[in-house]
Amino acid sequence: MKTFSRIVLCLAATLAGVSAAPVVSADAFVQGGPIGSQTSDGYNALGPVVTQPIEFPHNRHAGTRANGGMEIDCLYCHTYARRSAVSGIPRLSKCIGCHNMIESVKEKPRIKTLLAYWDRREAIPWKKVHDLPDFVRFNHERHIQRFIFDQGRPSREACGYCHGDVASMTTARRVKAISMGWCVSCHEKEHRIDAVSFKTGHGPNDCWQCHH
Amino acid sequence: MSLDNLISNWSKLRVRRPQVDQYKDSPYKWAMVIDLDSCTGCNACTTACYAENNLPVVGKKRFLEGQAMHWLRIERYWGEGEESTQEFPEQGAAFLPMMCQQCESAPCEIVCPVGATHHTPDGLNSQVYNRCIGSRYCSANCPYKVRYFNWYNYPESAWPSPLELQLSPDVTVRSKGVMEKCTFCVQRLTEAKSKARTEKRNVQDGEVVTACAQACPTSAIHFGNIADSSSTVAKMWKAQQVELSADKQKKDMKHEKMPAASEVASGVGASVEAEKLRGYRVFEELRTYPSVVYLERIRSGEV
Amino acid sequence: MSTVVEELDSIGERRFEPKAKDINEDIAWAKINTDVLRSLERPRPIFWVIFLSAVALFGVGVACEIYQYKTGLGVAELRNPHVWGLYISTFIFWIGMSHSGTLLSAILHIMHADWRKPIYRFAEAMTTFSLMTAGLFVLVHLGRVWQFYYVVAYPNERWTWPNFSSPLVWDATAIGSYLTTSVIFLYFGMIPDLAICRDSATGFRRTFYRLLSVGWQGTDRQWSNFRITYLTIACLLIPLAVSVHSIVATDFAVSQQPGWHTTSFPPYFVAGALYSGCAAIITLFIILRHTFRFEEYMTIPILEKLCKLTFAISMVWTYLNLIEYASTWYGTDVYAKQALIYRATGIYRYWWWAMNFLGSVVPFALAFKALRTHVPTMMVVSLLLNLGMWIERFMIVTPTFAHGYYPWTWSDVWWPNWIQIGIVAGSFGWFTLLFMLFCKIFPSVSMYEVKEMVYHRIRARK
Amino acid sequence: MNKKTYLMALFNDFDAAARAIASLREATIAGFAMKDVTLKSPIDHPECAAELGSRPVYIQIFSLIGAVLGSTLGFLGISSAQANFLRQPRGGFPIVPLPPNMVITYELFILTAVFFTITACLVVWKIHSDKNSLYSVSISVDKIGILVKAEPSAIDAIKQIFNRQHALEIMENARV
Amino acid sequence: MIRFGMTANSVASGVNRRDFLNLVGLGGTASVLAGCGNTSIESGVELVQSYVQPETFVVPGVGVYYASTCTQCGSACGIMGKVREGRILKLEGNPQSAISGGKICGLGQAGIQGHYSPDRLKTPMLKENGVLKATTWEKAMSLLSGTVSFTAQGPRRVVLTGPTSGHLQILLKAMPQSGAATDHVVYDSLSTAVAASVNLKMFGVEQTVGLIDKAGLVLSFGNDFLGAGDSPVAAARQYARFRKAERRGILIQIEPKMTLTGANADRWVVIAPGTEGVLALGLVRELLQRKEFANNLSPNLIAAVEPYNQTEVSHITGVRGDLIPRIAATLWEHSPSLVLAGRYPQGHAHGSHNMAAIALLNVVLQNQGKTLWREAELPFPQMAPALGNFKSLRQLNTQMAAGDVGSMLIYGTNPVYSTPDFMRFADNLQKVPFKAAWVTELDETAMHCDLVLPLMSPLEDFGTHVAAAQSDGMEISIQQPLMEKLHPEARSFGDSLLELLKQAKPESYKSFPDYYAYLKSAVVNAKPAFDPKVEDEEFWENTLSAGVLRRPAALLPLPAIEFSADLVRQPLRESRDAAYPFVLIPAVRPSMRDGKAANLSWLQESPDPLTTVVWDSWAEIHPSTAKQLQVNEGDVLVIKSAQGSIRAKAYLIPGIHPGSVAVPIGQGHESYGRYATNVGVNPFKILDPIFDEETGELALYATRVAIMKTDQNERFTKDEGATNLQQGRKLVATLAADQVDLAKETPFVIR
Repeated sequence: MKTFSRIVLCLAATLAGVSAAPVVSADAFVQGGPIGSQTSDGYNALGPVVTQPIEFPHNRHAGTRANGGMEIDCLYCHTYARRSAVSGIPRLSKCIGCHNMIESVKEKPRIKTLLAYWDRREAIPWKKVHDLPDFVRFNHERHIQRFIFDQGRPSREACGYCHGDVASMTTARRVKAISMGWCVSCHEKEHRIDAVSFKTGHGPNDCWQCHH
Repeated sequence: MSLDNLISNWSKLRVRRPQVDQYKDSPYKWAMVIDLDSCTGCNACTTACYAENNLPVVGKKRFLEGQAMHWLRIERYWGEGEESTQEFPEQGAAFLPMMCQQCESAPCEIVCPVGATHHTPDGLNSQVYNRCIGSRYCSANCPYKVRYFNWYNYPESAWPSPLELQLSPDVTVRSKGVMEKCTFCVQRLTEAKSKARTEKRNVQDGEVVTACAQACPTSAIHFGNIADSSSTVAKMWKAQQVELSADKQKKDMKHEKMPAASEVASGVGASVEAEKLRGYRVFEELRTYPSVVYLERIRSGEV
Repeated sequence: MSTVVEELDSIGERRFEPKAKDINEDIAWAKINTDVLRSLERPRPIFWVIFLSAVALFGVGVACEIYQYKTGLGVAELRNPHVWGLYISTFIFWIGMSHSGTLLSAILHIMHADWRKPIYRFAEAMTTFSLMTAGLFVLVHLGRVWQFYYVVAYPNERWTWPNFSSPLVWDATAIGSYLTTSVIFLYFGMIPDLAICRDSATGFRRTFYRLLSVGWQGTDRQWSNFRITYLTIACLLIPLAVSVHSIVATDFAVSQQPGWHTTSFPPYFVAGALYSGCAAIITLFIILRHTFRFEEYMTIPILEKLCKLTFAISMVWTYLNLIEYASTWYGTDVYAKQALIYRATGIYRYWWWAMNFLGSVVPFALAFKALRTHVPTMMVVSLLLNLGMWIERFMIVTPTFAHGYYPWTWSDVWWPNWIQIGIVAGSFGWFTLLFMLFCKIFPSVSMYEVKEMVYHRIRARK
Repeated sequence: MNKKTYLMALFNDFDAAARAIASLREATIAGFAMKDVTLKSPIDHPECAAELGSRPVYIQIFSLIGAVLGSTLGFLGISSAQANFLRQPRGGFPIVPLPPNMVITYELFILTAVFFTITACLVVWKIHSDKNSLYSVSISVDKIGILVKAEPSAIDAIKQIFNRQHALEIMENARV
Repeated sequence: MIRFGMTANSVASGVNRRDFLNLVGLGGTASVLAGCGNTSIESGVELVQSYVQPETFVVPGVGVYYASTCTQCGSACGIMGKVREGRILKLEGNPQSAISGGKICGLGQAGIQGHYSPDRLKTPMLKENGVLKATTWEKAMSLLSGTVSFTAQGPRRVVLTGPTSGHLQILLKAMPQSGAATDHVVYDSLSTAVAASVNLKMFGVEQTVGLIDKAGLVLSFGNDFLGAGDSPVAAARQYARFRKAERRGILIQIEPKMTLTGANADRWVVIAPGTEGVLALGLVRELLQRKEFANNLSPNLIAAVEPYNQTEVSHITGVRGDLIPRIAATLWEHSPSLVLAGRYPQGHAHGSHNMAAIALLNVVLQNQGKTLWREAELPFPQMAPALGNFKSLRQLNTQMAAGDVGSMLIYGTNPVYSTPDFMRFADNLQKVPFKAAWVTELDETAMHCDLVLPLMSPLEDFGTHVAAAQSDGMEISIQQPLMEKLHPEARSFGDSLLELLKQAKPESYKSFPDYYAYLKSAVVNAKPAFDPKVEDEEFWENTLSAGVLRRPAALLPLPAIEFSADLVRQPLRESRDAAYPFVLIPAVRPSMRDGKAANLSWLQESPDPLTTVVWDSWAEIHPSTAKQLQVNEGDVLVIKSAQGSIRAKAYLIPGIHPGSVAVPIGQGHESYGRYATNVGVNPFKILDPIFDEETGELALYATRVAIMKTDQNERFTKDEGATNLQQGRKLVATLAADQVDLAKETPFVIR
């Protein structure tokens, strides 16, 4: 509906003889605002609860210290995101790397499950939470490069644009609309190209960027 | 999505294309040169295309019905005129690899009702499967007939398990009712561009090639970026005096002005004759401005 | 009233020589009502036989479509390069057919040709139903019909729009507008007759007609507003009708293919549309005249006038056809010329010659009074003309696919298969079905206008 | 107002009806005005209706408004939609092409004009409709009716005029 | 491009660190099939790609390239496999390989389909009551052990294989040596044994190397080096350089039926089948008349070629008389030239004589040391390829018929399909009490065996290969798995061989737990020949990473030959048999070869280059022949030889001798997976028992047939439309060579 209202606005402005008043570029340097407020159409749908093999407590690992979290950076575990189109799931040995050392929680049921997988050398069958249709190719690497490495934003914010505040959840749930218009709404915005300059650019608007 | 779009688009994008300096400021314009003298018609490229782009094998019955899905086909001609005159093909057969010509002014683009095929900033003629509704108008209007329609739901039949494990995850598997065509292996281009952007540079010449160019045993297919004047393909276009935005090549105009046979015989026209270049684009006169330059086949008449 | 009529009649006989009258002007108005309303009565068994046959035929089409929908368009033996097949040919045929109603109601209305009055109603119905049939073909031929709404321009969550440069989008708007306007025009012109139906009906039918007749009482204000509104819509409908078929022509003319890329296509298509529309009117005229015993309204003189009109249009069509051949033949576009030669000599040659014979030679039968007043002959001739016009559409679409620019894809073997034929046949069933329902629910002769016609003719004699 | 009575006379032909209306206009009857006379006829008869005096029709103004609105809004709407179509550079052709806009605007212009016309007509009918007015089914066959709305005091005079023109039948109905 | 070798501990050690080669998270593949239909965003339906402990270079969503070797034909091209999420997605050429140079042909591309074939054999099968039933490897191995005997007595125990090389060849050679078998028979239905024998006789080596790119003119007698040749990718790369040389090379092709190479010739000359030798001698005679030869001519030679004058040669071969001196003159002018001989001249009763005459032409043209060489020395001669032949199979067949063969182990060949009916090979095979076959898919031969064993696909297996013809140095191509085994029961042939050898000679082989260990130790032992400085493990890693072991080595000169008169023997003209007026040419298709690739759907759907026919067999005849027989395209013909008949649709093609009919080889399988079974016909079956007089090889192109037209007509499944001419459009334009200045056109990048 926002689209529609913009068209109406557009028409009204034209009819009234108003010159080109930029509707979007007013918030050229605002890239989403606080986490959870970035949807273009007021749609903040909470996706279904996905039952994972282990109910992974994101809040315990990545949550703020104030809430009892450890503030581990997203990219520490989801390390593939910076160099691959898919963010992937951390390999099991990464979990074990820490949890072998942490004696205090070894007897907890979730950790026991984890260690059992490791003993069997079996990959954990995690389920996809943000599963786009098969004709959509989202590239994590590009977004991470741009927002985290070029612009120096904290990963919790940058990842949160699309994934919501996962650090406050246990297992992740889909928060954003992730519809095409939602993607495009961000690509249409002018973003600063890096942390220091005032030059801006917007995301690609070519269909083949995402669909091929 | 706003009024400034409207205004800026009216002023900025209301331009006639192709124009001479269209890709002057853009980093990429992908193009090809296919040397028909090197092409042996061996079909390595077509098979590579099947492997790279998840093309379905349609089977005998559907092939018979003209429903083949080869994005790249090798055509074999026995002659140029309307009737075959020779008893035996003394100069062999003429092979032509024909795929989407990625026209700068593509007849398919204007007629698609939903904008599923459009021109990308890289000068490619895209086909967006999920937008396509299957009106097939693009195919009807394509002079080269290089667009292929999914007449059946091939994911159901073309890859009996475990053949489906071969499918490339970078290329959408097309279901029934959508049009598809050669993409210049856009998945490779996207990957190369992404890598280059991470490294804060442009894609270099030779860094990315299409699957057909990569496979071609005689290197008859050359692929590259003609926006980069130092690339091999740009040099080849230049050497052949083929210009992207011209519908008639200068050399051909020269050729038309060629001296009469008597003058050639007396040596007057020899210099003009020697300048004969091989580059041409198929159906240039239709003003589709293709991105594929073919180099004429050479045959020695000595024997 | 009768005295005046008798008096006028005697004058008329003296002043106008034996020329046959379009209609019996002395007919009692009450008889008009009874005669026409009789067609709405309980149908005869033969009605049900034909109706159920039509339903069955439609069912065949639906079955074929379901199969095609589930399996993919390949089952229709569509292929490269024959990507459109019969669907688009038949689509143009039905769109063309729809122009008859506009011609008879709107154009002749504006030109005060009052002989149109007894026959325009069913022609308008034909317009509406053939448009509804044509619309089906657009859907049938889409590869992903479940996504057809992508063609519609509406704000959506994808932030995408249709491609306004595509003639198919123009088609969508044009046909949508034409269908809406045609339905409105048909309905609006019927309101006084619906009031007549209301006045003579009982029970739920009365309620039905009462709702539809929107309080029509024949008051002077209603009549004057009605007259102006009807005229205005008629005026708007004519340019719309012209635009619709010329836009359908742009589907071809805007494309680049040899044989399609022709400047004369828009007028050629419009002429063809009027032509096939007229031919179809003659067919339905004869059928209705016979079925409902409308001999007093659908008279031979009116048929004659229709035939003359058809003949004139056929000559326009022939002319435009010849112009197209000539400009191709003498032009420099070798590809188009090859395509033309292919039409005349390739595998579709019999069809091409049949089209030219049926479209340009057969209509000369209409030029002879003895023939055009002979109803069975006219039935045969009109069916032949319709066939010719269907072949014309086939010959526009198919040979260009078979013999386009690219020799490698030239195909010499394509014929439509049973799925396509089934769906085309189903479309005829669908049209018949709708038309039969119409004839049983609505008066297929405009009662009030026949009354006006006889009234004014009598006055004219005065 | 609500004390007025409806009276309708049926005539066999338009000449009689026309004469009756002329007589009504010439007679000066208290509690009766010409604007309350309505002619009901099976066919359109402008000559007879002209006897009732000038009753202008405004439909075409609405048609014009519709046409103007349809073309301007249509054109602007399509242009803005095109301009906003993701700003895709479209090879060889401008993103806001004029000829297609003209074509589609043309269709919208007609469609909107038709909508406005018919809506206006139906609204006009609704405004002038009078639920309790007298009506006879024979009007839809071949009779001509003249409906008069008058003060009860004027009824007799009107009846006389009707009878003088050989009215076939006179119907009367008091307004509740 | 990331290129990696397999780490050492990946196979040997217990911790499976290469689990990225496993198919984990199959959700990804389920989704690729969903296509573009489903438009909704889903949660919790698919699985995420997830690993236990992958190599550090493994990143989900990023392809990793591994080097290996293509085994689709014998040319041992180096290939790279793109691996992602445990799946091998695509094969590409390995730029480090001197043979492929980073290029790959269609046949090679399709190798991946054999790996993923839906008809792969998954378990060992044992024949019970004439029906193959699933069994276990234990049972199978115990049965195989029965064939290992320690005495040389008793019936023969034969190992029958296709052409092999590398370490597998060493193991196979060891089989008779160790007593695990009595014979190792190498059979190749499309062998070049005639050429090898002639070369041996004339030059002292079996294999000569012709350098196309060094020649100014190539005169090829039916050598389809660009299509179904010995090493098509390497030849095509040479051909490209040959065409782009400073003085553009000229190709003249002389053959009875146009091959892909012929289709690319500057001048294609049609010749009566089997008369190539006559033409060669005619050319020799023309050349000898040049004054350059005036002093140093052997009178023997002059006398020997004297009868082959222009008129006579033209009469016999059907080649236009004026063409012969012109070809001879051009040959001389464009020296150095190269004369190549292919399958067509070999496949006759006098095939050896044909080949000798053609070789003589090379000698007269003094091409030795310029364009014609001997291969460089292979440092490990035991790895040299064993090229198959037909003669030894014929002997084996006689033994089988006599009941002399007690057991037979078959690998890499399908004789039941590729032997002519007159041999009754299938019947004779039934007389062998025990026969076992290692196959990936059940082919005709496997169906006749008692025990059928599931073989790993070449993309799952280790191996080494040495190409028969190498023109650029010497290289050993390394084959390594690109993917974890798709079917757990499948095993490597090397493992089975090793197991049998261990029983026969435990002390030699006991140190190798499996074929991989054997191979690795053998390769590492070869280290001194290549890179002696590095550590063993590193050498192994580097070898796997590169995919080839290369040793730059110069080609060796061929010895000068002494002319002898029997080199130029040519048979009298064959008398025409009125009952069988046509010569049958079983044409070898580049994509099908001997039929081994018929089960790959990409190749079935890849149009034949000249006819563009797919999924079918056909009979090519010349339009003039067709006119004479009143045959139209698509008419079903019965092609009848003295041995039997086949039916095929007529395809009218100008590129064939009017007295011949060509039917492609490769189709007509009775059992070979869903894509090959019941497609087309098998022309092998009706071949006449005609053999090369010198070598005893089957004469492939000597069978005479009659053609009968039937009433049936079927449409061709082909890509070609209603016309095969350009109809005046500029699609493929041709320029005369003297009008082009290629020097102006640089740059060309030819790898």
